[in-house]
Amino acid sequence: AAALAESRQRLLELTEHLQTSIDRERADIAREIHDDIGGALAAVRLDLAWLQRRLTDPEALAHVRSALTMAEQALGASQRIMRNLRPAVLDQGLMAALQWLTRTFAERTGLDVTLHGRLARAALPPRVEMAAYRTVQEALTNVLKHAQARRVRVEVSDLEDHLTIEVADDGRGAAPEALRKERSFGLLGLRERAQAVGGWLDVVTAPGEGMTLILSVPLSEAARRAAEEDASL
Amino acid sequence: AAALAESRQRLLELTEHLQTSIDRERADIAREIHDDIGGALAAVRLDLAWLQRRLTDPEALAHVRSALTMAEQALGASQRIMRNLRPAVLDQGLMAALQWLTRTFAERTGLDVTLHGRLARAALPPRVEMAAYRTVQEALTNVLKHAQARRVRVEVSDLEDHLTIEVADDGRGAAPEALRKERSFGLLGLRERAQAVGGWLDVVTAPGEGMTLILSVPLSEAARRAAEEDASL
Amino acid sequence: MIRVMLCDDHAVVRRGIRDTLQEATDIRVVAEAGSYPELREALRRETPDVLLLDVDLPGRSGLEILAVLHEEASPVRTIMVSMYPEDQYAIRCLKAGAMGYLNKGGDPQALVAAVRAVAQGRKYITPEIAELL
Ligand SMILES: Nc1ncnc2c1ncn2[C@@H]1O[C@H](COP(=O)(O)OP(=O)(O)OP(=O)(O)O)[C@@H](O)[C@H]1O
Ligand SMILES: Nc1ncnc2c1ncn2[C@@H]1O[C@H](COP(=O)(O)OP(=O)(O)OP(=O)(O)O)[C@@H](O)[C@H]1O
Ligand SMILES: [K+]
Ligand SMILES: [Mg+2]
Ligand SMILES: [Mg+2]
Ligand SMILES: [Mg+2]
Repeated sequence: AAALAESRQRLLELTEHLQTSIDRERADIAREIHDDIGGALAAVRLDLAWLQRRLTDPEALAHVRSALTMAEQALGASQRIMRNLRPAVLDQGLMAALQWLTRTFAERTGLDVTLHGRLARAALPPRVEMAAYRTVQEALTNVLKHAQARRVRVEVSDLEDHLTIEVADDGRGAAPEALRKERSFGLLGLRERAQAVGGWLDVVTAPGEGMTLILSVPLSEAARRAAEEDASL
Repeated sequence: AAALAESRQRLLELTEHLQTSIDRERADIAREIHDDIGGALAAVRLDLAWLQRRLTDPEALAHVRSALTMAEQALGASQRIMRNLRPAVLDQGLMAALQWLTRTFAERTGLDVTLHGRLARAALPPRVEMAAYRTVQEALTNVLKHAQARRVRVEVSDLEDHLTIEVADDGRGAAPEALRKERSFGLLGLRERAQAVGGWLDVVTAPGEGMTLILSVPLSEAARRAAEEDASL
Repeated sequence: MIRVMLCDDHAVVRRGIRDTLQEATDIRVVAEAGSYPELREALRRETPDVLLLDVDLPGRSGLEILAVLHEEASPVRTIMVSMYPEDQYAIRCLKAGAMGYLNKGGDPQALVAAVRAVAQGRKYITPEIAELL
């Protein structure tokens, strides 16, 4: 059993490592695209715009226009890829990122998604912000895939030294067995992510009762220690 | 203990899932860059080259030249990012990919790297190819980081219904404790990857004796079943 | 006059290549295709001297098409064109019977030089590929 526990512990670390390296790799690729492709494309576009104003020969102008269209298409594609890679909005803080996430999700799906609450602190640790963002993202994906819901309510707070994020839908809910499906990794991944930042995830649901995910992360050292003691009881 | 074993099993599945999704995500991004950025950039470049031949106004030509330089830089960056994301060369089969990997590694590092053996089968399952490719990649990275070796020998075979890949260096080797370092995930990740395709990884090393990694993967259904029975003894 | 056929799924790239080649007085682009079926159709109508063939096409890939043409003993001489740099695909393409390999990130004037060399029955080997060989 000791060997089993150790093996489990090593796997837990590996999972955390993989999750962090996915995030880091995404951020790296996004930065490379931004700096090396985006920057160069912006310059190309400016030169082409200059040429478009200057030239008069219709044939030359046609080539400038076509190059301009393609440069814009490449720029659009790089922005899209970057956006998918790393919520650049996270640079503006968690709240802005969640506003963007819920708004675009609502537009895309037609669901009624509302965001409530506020963050009193100026900034949270980046890993905590990432965990919170990914939790809401997976929760919304699950609502779309499984819930047949009409409304989703996202609530955020950082009072009492804890970050709390609730995502509640009014859909069909799920039985306990459904949450532990063989090939389902969304909730499991979120649990590991929460643990990796010293927090935890609660799932409240029953058939016909909708589903609520609650992510809690202690923010101060004191709160963190208290949480750890609770967990070891 | 049963709960622990189950928890370990779930984590194992999560690890596998994460590793596969990293690979898939990398391949997806590479494809997007290829299709949506690369093609557009190639078109921009052709139009700019046309303008360069056609125009005579020196000021306009200066803008064309500057745009051309930037377009080339963006193209170079996209190719570099694609290459790091996923070796397109894997499309041509494992052996071609390993040739490319060992050759470019030797060029970059000045180490004497040789590739031996051959694959008798036409094609291997894509997941097995990816596991083999990543094993050689991590082994070479480790040689560079830790081994102080001069030579690396990579040997490939798929005889007797098993894919075997050996990577052996003549460097300083390592003590058993070194292989189980706290924050080291390379070998651990390779073990999980090997398990995920029904195979296993052996590490043979001692201080001063170099290091050899051996990946073995049963290829036929029969070989796979026999390996599983051995493992459960 | 060298008769050239283009096969690339990206229409704007195709147009760029055509414009580049059309400027050479000894070259004429006689047909274009965006996929394998379109290429088949074009080859029924025209017998080009040189085919510029994209490696990445939807459906059947450029390499597969190359193999089919080779098997049919088609007289057309093929130059492969790709987004990927030389080190990943060039040797493979040459071994499979292509007369040349061009990286879309390379110098556009190489298109003209390659078409001329291949039309005369010579392989077109860039310095990057020569180094690999
Ligand atoms: N909002 C929801 N409403 C109803 N059922 C849900 C909801 N979210 C999750 N479930 C149920 O819980 C299961 C587990 O969810 P989880 O996110 O772990 O996996 P998944 O969404 O099935 O797959 P994955 O996230 O790995 O792509 C789902 O398959 C579904 O049955
Ligand atoms: N070829 C080698 N020669 C000598 N020592 C090695 C070699 N490969 C690995 N090691 C030792 O084994 C340890 C574990 O290797 P592993 O690949 O798991 O982790 P890492 O390379 O330290 O970190 P990571 O791969 O996570 O970036 C290394 O830290 C090193 O001490
Ligand atoms: K012409
Ligand atoms: Mg899910
Ligand atoms: Mg390592
Ligand atoms: Mg193409």
